[in-house]
Amino acid sequence: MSLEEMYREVILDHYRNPRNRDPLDHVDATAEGNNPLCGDEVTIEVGLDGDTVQAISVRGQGCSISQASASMMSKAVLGKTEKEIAEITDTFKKMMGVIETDDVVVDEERPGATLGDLEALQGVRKFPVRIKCADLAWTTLEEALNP
Amino acid sequence: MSLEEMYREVILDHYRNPRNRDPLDHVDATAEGNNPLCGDEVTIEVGLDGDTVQAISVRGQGCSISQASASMMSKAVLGKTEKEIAEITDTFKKMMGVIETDDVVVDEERPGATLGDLEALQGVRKFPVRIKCADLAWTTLEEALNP
Amino acid sequence: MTDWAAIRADFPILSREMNGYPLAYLDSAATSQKPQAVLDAITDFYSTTNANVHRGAYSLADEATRMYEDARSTVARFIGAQSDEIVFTRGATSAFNTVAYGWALRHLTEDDRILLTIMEHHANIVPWQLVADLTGCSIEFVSITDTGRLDLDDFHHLLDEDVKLVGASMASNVLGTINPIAEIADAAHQVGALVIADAAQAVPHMSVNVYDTGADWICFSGHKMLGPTGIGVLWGRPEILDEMEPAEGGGEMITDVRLDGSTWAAVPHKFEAGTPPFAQAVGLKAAIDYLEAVGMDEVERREQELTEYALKSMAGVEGLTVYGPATAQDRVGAISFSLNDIHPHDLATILDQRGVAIRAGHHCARPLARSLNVPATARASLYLYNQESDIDALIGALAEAKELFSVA
Amino acid sequence: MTDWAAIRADFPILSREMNGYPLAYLDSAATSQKPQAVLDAITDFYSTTNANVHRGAYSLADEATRMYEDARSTVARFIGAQSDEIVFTRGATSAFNTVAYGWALRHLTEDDRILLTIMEHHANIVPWQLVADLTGCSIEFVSITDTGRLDLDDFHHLLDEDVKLVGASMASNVLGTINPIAEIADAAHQVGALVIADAAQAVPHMSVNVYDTGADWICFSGHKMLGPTGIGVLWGRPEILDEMEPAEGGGEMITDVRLDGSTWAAVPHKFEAGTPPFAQAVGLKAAIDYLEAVGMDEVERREQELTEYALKSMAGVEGLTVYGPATAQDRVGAISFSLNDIHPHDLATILDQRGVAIRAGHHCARPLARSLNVPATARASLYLYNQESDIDALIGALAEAKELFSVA
Ligand SMILES: Cc1ncc(COP(=O)(O)O)c(C=O)c1O
Ligand SMILES: Cc1ncc(COP(=O)(O)O)c(C=O)c1O
Repeated sequence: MSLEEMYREVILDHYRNPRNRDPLDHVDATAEGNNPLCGDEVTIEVGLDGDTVQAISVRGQGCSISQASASMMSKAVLGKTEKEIAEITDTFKKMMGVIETDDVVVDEERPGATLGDLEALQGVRKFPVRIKCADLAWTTLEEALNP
Repeated sequence: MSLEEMYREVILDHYRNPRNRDPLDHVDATAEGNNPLCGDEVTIEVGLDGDTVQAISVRGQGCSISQASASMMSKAVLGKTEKEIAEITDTFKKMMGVIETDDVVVDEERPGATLGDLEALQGVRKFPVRIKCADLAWTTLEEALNP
Repeated sequence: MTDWAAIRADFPILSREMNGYPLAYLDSAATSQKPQAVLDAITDFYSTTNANVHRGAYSLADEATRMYEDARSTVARFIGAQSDEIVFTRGATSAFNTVAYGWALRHLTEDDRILLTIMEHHANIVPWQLVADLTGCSIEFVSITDTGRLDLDDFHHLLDEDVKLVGASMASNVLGTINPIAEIADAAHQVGALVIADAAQAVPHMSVNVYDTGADWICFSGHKMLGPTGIGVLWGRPEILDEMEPAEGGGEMITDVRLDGSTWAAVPHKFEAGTPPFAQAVGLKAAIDYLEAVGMDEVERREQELTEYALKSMAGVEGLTVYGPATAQDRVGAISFSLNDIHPHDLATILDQRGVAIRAGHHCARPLARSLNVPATARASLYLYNQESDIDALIGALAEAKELFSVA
Repeated sequence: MTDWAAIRADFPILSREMNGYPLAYLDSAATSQKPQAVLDAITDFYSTTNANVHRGAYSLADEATRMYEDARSTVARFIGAQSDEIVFTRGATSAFNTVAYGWALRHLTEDDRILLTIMEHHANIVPWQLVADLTGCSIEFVSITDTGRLDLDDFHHLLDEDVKLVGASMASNVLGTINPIAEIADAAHQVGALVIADAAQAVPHMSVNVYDTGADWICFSGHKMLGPTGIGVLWGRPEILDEMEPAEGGGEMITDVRLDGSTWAAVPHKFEAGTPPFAQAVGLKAAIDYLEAVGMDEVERREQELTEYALKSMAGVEGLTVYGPATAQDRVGAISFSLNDIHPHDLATILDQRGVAIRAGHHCARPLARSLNVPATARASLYLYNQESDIDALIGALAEAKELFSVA
């Protein structure tokens, strides 16, 4: 298990320079999530155009993994339809081992290949205690979109 | 440790034919005692003439040791002054090991020699769990006389 | 075929001598003995994995948390429940009090009634008396028949819409009687009452599925089922646990604590204030693993066999009266009795001198003792590690007791 | 001279490796590790003497009862109290709740106030919030100074005749601060308030005499002082315990149970409903025997030495902030800190990879975290079995963490 695999440069960048933090003027869907064990918090606001996420705001506090995951997620889902987002979420959760899978679509070697930046979170999988941190934003987004 | 030493004939006699059970018409002092651990109960009523116990009633329910001790006690203290009773009580409690002593007055071999029938309770001393049973009536009498 | 002699050999204390005789431990209804596997599980946990649960971001704490939660899943599976319906408490008594403060105190009023059976253990009486004292609700008791069974006519007679809670033991620790809990629960639900079942003498001795009982809450203790002291279980229907308030406040049961109030964690954590008995949970899991390896059906069958043997042997003792059902059917192996006019404490002392450990007293069920009109009884109670020779030792010692008391 | 290396060797878990490194256990404020002597005492008890206490008229039960009561006397002597002032509970949290339900619920009204310090653990906050909810009384918090000490001016300012209860920790589990409990108690008594002291971080680490504290109740946990989980202690002044109502109802805490109400056993049994954690009491006694063999003064001295070493080493780490007193004087070895912008959970994970176990979070003291304006801190906490090398491992791993986080 290598710490370097978890604390990749791109993760620390998102932690220190989180994207899409500005509150939205018009909110169509929102949810708050927290991880009572470690205190991580995330608040998500979504602006919809039909079923496309045309604006998103992700704010919170917590460890680098939870905050970076939230920031990267906001980038990944912006402009996507709810169906596309469900697919990304599914792929992400499979990569993290949150959803068990023997789905051949996922590349064994690089199960996050379709996720771009988010693939950097793969290293977290080796730290079971921290998987919930990475997952928090995603579960919260699901709640916002399917209240 | 011999059971026969504890369950002497005189004890079983007092258990089955308890003395001085009739309620008194005139009660000068009274107390109730119970042993919450095993449920033994004793109620004592005393009629006084000056500081002499001229009447006593001892009622209760419980094991043979508690009830026999109460019955024998009622015989032993009837007609005695409070001072004499205090002495008998002291001797009894020393015999039972309830009061520690290296008092030479007590005959090492027969510490209860001055107690008559009550001496039969000596065998209880070897059964620590049951000493409280033997002691119950005496402690209750003390409470009745020194409320 | 289970090798019962091998099972007995798993319990270190049972090879002990007592007053010069082999120990015949016949007080398992008070507390059970522990197999080596349970002792090892506890020692191993403290020696390799001990860390406070749900608190640490380090591996040791994570391991400890997994083991604690794994114990919860084991308990859940054992009684046919889901993990998040299992609340770990200090013991059965604490489980009752959790419902008393978390539900009854906040739901009952002067107009409401609680219906209990007269054979309840104090653990399923006194908490409700405390609640009655604070809320003004009243309590009534269902009586029993001459054969030591619950008087169902009386139950149906006393049950009406004012009854908001019915408390009944699944098996009596004094009479051994197994109560028809599903029938009781059915009737109670029909008038809108909830049902709390005392499973302290049931879960250790038979296969229990909480949903089959029909009860809304079930309480039992770890120490009576081969597990350590200091842990018990409250099971509750999820929707009821959900709306209950916590009884105790403290760490780990909150989502947030603010100066002007707090918000509660999800069930079951809401009910587990402070550091839980996590090492005891690990021990309880080992106890359940042990029981499951034997098989609960097999445990029940063996205990019935022993109970039958005991009842038959006791029937042969002149002057002996058994309180409770006289046959092994629909009863567990807690057998209360008296012998002539020999007081139960005298009996216990005499038996003890022959290595036979039985209990004497009101067995924390004074209302029952009063209704039977016996202030105290002797009780022999059985578990899977007992054998016929324990019962033979009991019968032999009873004969000696009669001898001793025949003098006068 | 105490042989601290030999002491460390008494704790089996401390020879464990963690992620390829020697385990540096720095989370004793959450729970302590156990010496072999404590594990042996528990195993021996179950293997030779296990029987339910206060219940049996047979020798085994008598032995078990004596050991349980002997544990009570040991605890009493350890804190300068009498045996019948010692109530065994599930833990410190349960002890607070016993006072909340047994005293506060029945004594406080809308007009009354409870005064707590802002550095209290949730265990000394949430029970009072539950009481406030039921009684309408209000709660106020005394703030702290910039150096992490209790603001005594604020305390005296907030204290008036409406205050009926003052709750204060003897030592903070976050800041390490030792509070002047005798001075607090004195002032509280002058306005007629009673005082409950949280001794969970005090009794394990220093010699405590309950009467010297001036408090009316004191609460602590066995598992933080080398003992097993599942047991804690409530000490109270006898005249106060006497007039308190029991919190929990059940067996063993009654003198009689009648259909229309019950009467309570004498203190301390009144507060010990049901089967108590008797095996855990035996373990706690072994823990106290162990601590007394080392000597509490010696334990305190050693911990001060280690705390000083830790504070000095941490002062050398650039970017590190310590919350709480910066010197070892009037503080215990619970040291909360942060490092640059590295979140405490990241820190804990990184340290864990080097075998260093520290805690990260709000440490069950969210009001304090809010007042410090840090949602989470890292915390290293020390006990007698730690050694300088544990602190060196911490410092080394902190440097690595900075390295890792310096990339961006
Ligand atoms: C200061 C303080 N008070 C109370 C507690 C609560 O103790 P427990 O969780 O053992 O009940 C703790 C420990 O968590 C503590 O550190
Ligand atoms: C039927 C029954 N209910 C409740 C209890 C209480 O269990 P505990 O003392 O472990 O809390 C007991 C055991 O004493 C029991 O036999």
